[in-house]
Amino acid sequence: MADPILSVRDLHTQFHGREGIVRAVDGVDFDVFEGRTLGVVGESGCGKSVTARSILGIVDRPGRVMGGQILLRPQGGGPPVDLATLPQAAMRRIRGPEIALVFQEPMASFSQHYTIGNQITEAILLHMGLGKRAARARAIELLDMVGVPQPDRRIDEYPFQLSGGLRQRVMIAMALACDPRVLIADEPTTALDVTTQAQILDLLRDLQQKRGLAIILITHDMGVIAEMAHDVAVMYLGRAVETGPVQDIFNRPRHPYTRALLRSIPTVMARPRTRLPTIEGSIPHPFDRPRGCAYHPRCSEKLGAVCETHEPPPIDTEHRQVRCFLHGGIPGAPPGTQP
Amino acid sequence: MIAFVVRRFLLGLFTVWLISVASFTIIQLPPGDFVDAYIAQLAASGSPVSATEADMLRKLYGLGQPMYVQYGKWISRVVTGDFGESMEWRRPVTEVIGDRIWLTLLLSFAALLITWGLALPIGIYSAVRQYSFGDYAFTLLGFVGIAVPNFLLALIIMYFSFKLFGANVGGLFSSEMTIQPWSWAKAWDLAKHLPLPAVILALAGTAQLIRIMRANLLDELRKPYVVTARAKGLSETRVILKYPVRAALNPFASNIAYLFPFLVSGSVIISIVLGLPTVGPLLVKALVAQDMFLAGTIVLLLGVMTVVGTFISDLVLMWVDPRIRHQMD
Amino acid sequence: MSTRRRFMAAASAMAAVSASSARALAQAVNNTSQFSASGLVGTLQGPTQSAAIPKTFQEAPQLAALVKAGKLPPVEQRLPSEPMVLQPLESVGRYGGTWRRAFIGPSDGENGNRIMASDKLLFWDYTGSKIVPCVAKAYELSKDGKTTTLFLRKGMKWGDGSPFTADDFVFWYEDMYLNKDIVPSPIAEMSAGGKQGRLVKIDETTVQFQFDNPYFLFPSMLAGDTLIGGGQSVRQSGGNSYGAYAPAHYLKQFMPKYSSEAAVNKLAKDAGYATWVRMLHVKKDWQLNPELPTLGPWRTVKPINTPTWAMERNPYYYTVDTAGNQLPYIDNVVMTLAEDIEVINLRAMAGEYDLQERHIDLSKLPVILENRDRGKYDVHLDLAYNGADTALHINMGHTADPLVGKLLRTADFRRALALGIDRDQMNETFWLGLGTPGSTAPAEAMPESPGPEWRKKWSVLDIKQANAMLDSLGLTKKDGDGYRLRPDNGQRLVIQLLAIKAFMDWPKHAEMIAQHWRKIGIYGDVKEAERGLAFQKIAAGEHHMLVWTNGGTELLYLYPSWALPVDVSQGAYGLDYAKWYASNGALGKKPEDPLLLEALEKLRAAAGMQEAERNKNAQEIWKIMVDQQFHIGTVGQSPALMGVRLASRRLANIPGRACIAQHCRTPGSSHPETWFYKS
Amino acid sequence: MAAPSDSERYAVATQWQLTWWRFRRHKLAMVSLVVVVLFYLLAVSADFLATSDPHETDARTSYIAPQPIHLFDDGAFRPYTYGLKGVRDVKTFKLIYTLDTSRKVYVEFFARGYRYSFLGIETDLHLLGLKDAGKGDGIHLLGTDLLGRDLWSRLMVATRVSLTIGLVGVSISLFLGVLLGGVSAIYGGWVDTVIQRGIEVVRSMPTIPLWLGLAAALPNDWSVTQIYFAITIIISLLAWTDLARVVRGKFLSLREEEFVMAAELAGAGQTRIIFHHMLPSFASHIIAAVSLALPAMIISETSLSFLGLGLRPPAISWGILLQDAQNIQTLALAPWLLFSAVPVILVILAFNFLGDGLRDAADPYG
Repeated sequence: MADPILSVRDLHTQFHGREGIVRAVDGVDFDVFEGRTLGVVGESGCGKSVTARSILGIVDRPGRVMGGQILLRPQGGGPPVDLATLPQAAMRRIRGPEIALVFQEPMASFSQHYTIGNQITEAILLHMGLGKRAARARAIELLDMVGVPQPDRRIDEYPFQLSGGLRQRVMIAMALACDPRVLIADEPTTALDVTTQAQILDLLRDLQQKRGLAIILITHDMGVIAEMAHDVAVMYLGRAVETGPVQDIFNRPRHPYTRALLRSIPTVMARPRTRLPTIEGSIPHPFDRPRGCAYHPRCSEKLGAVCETHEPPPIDTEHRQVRCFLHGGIPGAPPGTQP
Repeated sequence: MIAFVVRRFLLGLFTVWLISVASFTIIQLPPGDFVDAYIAQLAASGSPVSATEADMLRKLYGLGQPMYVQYGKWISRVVTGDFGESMEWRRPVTEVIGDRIWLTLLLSFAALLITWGLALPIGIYSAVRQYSFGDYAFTLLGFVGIAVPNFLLALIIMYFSFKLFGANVGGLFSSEMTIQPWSWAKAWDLAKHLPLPAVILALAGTAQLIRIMRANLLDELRKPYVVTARAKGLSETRVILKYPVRAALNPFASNIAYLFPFLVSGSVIISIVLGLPTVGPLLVKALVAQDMFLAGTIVLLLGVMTVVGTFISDLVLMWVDPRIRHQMD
Repeated sequence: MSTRRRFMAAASAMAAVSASSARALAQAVNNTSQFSASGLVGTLQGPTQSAAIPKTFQEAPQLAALVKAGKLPPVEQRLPSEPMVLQPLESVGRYGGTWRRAFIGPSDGENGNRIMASDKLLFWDYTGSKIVPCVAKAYELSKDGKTTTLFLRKGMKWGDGSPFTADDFVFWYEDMYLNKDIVPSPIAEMSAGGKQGRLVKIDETTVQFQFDNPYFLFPSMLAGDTLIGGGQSVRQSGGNSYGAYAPAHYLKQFMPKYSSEAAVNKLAKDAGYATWVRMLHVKKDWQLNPELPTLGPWRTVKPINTPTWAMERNPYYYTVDTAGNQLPYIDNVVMTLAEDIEVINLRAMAGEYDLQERHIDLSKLPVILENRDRGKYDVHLDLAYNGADTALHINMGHTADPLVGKLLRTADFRRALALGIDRDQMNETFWLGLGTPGSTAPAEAMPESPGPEWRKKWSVLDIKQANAMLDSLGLTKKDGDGYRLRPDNGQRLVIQLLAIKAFMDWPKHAEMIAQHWRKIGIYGDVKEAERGLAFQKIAAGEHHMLVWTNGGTELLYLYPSWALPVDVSQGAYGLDYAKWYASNGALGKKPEDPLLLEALEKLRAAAGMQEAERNKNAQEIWKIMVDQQFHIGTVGQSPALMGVRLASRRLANIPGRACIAQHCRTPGSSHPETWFYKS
Repeated sequence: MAAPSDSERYAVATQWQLTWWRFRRHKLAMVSLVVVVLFYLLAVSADFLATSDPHETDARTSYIAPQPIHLFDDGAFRPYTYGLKGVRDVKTFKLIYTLDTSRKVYVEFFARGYRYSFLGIETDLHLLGLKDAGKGDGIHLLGTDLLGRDLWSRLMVATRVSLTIGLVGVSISLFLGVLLGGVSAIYGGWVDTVIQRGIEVVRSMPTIPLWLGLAAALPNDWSVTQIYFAITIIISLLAWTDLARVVRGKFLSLREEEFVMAAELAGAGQTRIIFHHMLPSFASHIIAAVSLALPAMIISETSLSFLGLGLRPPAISWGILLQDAQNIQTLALAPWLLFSAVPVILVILAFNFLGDGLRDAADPYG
């Protein structure tokens, strides 16, 4: 398979608050490929969104990317650029044209004080060096593309005048304004009702086919993953505990947490935003993350002492990676031995 | 949108009406009807009033009839611009007030502009640079601004200017100019005298607005649309000025609606301390001398001024917040 | 006989007056009060009248221009054939300049009236002790004292150029004074022995006041600041209609007699006045009506009820200097409205006024002196002759509260209150320790002074005696705070001190007095009120006592208002008593207090006495008043009222010390029209 | 990804504990709290702290500059001041005071002074006094005014008056605020609309002219106390709107809260719900609002009295003290009288910080 457009290596993002340090992202690795969708899944507060923001270098204070690499393969080939170390000015040229973001809660993600046209063209004017009129034309075109009816009229309306579904479409149009190569969709559908969800997902898939977009789809909804993703990264407490192609993950989940998640795929009729109830216990507080394997207090297949004392190292097999002593890595034991 | 304006306007009218009632009450407050007072005053100054004359005056003002009738007579004369005669000045009230009302308005408005001019940038600064030295400095300054009542500030400034220049800071014109009719020279003279009192007047309001602006902006900065904007690759300044600041403006604007009455009130007091030729000193003198038509009229005019100010700032608010503008679409 | 000789006659008739009181005043000046040490009290001086009429006359440049333009008759025709000739204090001056001055609002009319004082029929010289001609070039008092004849200046003109003649007197007397709509009740000044006199025209330039009884006092009355002698500016402004003459040719149009009641009322309606009387009150008021013809050195161009009260020279003013220059030297007087005393004093210290003696606050003197060079002004202190700048005028006619009324009518109660005041402390605090503490009696130097021993009578702090007297009045019970209780209802006895913040900060003075009275168990309740309201209260007789000056009483007969209940426009001692006196018993209420009655009778009798006898009589009255404490004196003979004079160093002919007294019309008797700007 | 502030400890804490814990984090607010408490203590013990009768006038002590107290007399702690001699300079007319260093006047603690009643007890005990003081001697920590009254002592009494006016006034507008705000929230509909418009109307009136108008109409033969209460009422008449808004807002938000619904389901009467469930739960907000309203009150009283339309002498309040300072001779000869401004500023600052602290503590996200 071709080189990834974007590969994240051992990413660390931390928040230094009055109460102490929160390791929101604590050593995440994954690759994103052209024309493919990477699904990042996990319970809320596991660091999904922070990962996304880290990639774009827009983590709010007091958060900072503390370590790791975010390697972006430039358009014309050549050695990959590490976004983690890129200066702000250069980073601004990445946001929009290279990597774009689609957000949850489209209502909140728009300013209510400007027309959607204004908010879309802004990026175009900034990055694509088009004139006002041309930019407007393109904006209308985009709106049309994402399936906004009467785009030439809608363009002068304000976000609060649109329905939720339309808003999300406009959001996507805005993200695509400068032909990004990577689109990060952070819970793009959680705020929407089921039917609209479906429409938006179709739209994304459709766009991906048309433009060979690489999509990072962040969600807590295994259903959405199943529908959309080619590859999956399962995150728990700031770590990717398991990564791999979607079928493998679904058919042969290796990490107990993944299994737990799969057991809890909500039915299509389920209300959005429902927590994943069937995993016993709740996510521990970020300050006191458990020693050893962070998941052990909730783990149904715990091996015993080792899980509580040692952190399981990444174990690679074929295209997959998992962090769990069930699959080896127990200190002292010969590699590869199955208990 | 139209509906919004209309509703505001009607509310304004209602307020004006209430204020007119308040003013009328104030006129009625002193014991005995004011013709008695009028007669007593003239008697005291050695000019007696004959019974027939007193009756004429009573009829003229509908005294002895029920209050609402008197109010009716009064208000109907007021709307025709006849506010009655000032006992002390022996002239129509309107003439006595003359320029003063405009000077009051001017002073308050100047203060309003200063308040905006200062509060906006400072508020943004201390929100964006939260907990920075500058932030703390301005916050402290703001609190002092709130804590020092403006008449006190005026007093202190008067003291220092006396110590330093030995001259009076009072007045809005230099003594030669007071006599002159309006001219560019006089306007310029006024422009030179205006800033000091205006700043004194503005300080308290500024302090409050800075706090409001800061708080609002801090909220707005946390909103997702800021992230969206950043994700577009806009420069930080652009992001902040275009989005959160714009959003923070509207509570700001709506607050101004209450700032204006506050300033008008303030102008009354500092005018008295600094001896400015606004309606302030006139009002206090009139009240002390129970020159009730004058006093009532001033209260009424100030009230109306504030209502108009409030109405205007409502329109401003509407302009900055499209949601209100499109409410009715 | 020629006018000239007649004037001599008149003067000789005056000899008695001048001689004694001039001597007296000389002493007053030499009497080195503690103020003198400061070197700010100069010698009494001012312009004098000269009998020699210059051959030629000159006028101000701008008037000369008007004459050239044919808009104004030449100066010779504007002046009377015998103008008043003033010998300026230092030198003949130069024309030009604007006199910048402050006033505090429409209630401050006196501020201008006093500058216009030379529209009085007779006046006083700069010493305030010698009657001199003014509008009238001479007068003659008949041997029997029953008639006083005034000789007017031939060819004298009103400010609008129309002739000023005996008819203007007749007009005032018949159409104004005798018109009940305008002057409802006759005035005491016009009556002798309780009978009203008459004003009669002899010829164009001669008028005669005729009385049925001797009225030797009448010339002094004409010269004094009295309802009859005050002059047009003061007596026909502020709604008054007194004085002795009025511009007939101008005022006739507003009087029913010359058209019809309906006509003038219509006129009034159209002009926005309730009645024709209201309109007349405004039209004849020089402060309000720039059109009104007047006689004084200046005339109003912007009325008093505007932020600036402005005046310009009167081209027909009847006075010249010894070189024949028509006065005044100064072109304009501009008074700017100042919101309050503080502002006035600040501006004065900043040198924004050229001459200001009114509203200057004695307690600021140290600061005023510090700023002399900065403001480029000199400071003169003019000492007054009256006994008390701050006096408690007791309302002996009080009835609203029977018990309080009874006490106020009890001599020992008044005396006790007087003994309970620490005058030295007041003097130290409010007069910078430089006033003269004591009773209300005039300066010892004054011809009417009862003598030095009366300064201290009942007027030194003596708490023991005061308490004893109050106890003996049965006010023995006291409450927890040591205040005496009313015998009738056991409540705390409260004596109200009505105080006005006018020339001095009287409310503060009252506050201090109230504090002193704590020691004699009297609760003094200070009631501050604005002037107009206070005088309404007084007119209604609600007050217990009023805190006010007794200025003017140094010449008792000319201004008894602040000594005895005689003034119907102001009932400080009981309005009913005043009505009774003024109406010669027809109206009002006869005082019960025999001594008050005696004092009033003596006052009335004075009209028929010759001067020497009159002064003796006055001394008797003072003895009664001080012994009875009708008014309680505190501190006086100070510059506190209009006596702190700030004069720009650019001004010339400014006296080192001026007479400040009601009858001197300060600064009137120093004739401001002779002041001028050096450059 | 803000750090959540509800750990186990918080989870079990009551509303009040929570508020208190959050409040303690505000250093400034804590300091302010102390300041305010101190000031009120001071107000209570005003007479005790006064060094001389605040009404006693004495010409010999007119315009004395603040006098230091020397603590140590040749080594030993024995506070004393020097006697003063005042002489009027005949040239400048200034009253010049010279220290009479030959004469030490010793300060004694718990000295006997003027009589006053403290909580009903008649006493003449004062913190500071002078041992065998001659006439005109006195402790003048802050100097004296024109009438020779001791500024420190007057300031003590003034503090009591002004602070209590603030309190009384606030309680009145609090009553109005809670009543109208509550009513408007509970009944909603047209009642709500009317009250809300009413509030807007009141807020868009220029308060000071109205105050002046009303205050000026108080008959001037009223006693000091009558005036005092009248003024308080006048001031609070226009000051209740903010409180009403706070209360209404809270009511509305609380109605949705589970525990209120629970109570309703449990069949509790409306009044019970309001007084047992709702009011307590936002009392902290009200307190915050009150402490923010107090300074406004105090400034109002001060302004009115300053203009001579509020309290009148012999009453003593901050406004009256400042009014005494509003003239040239004071500014030039006795600037220390301006010190009366300091407590005003302090108290207002303290109340503002306090209010802010409380508000943040009451709802950290509001």
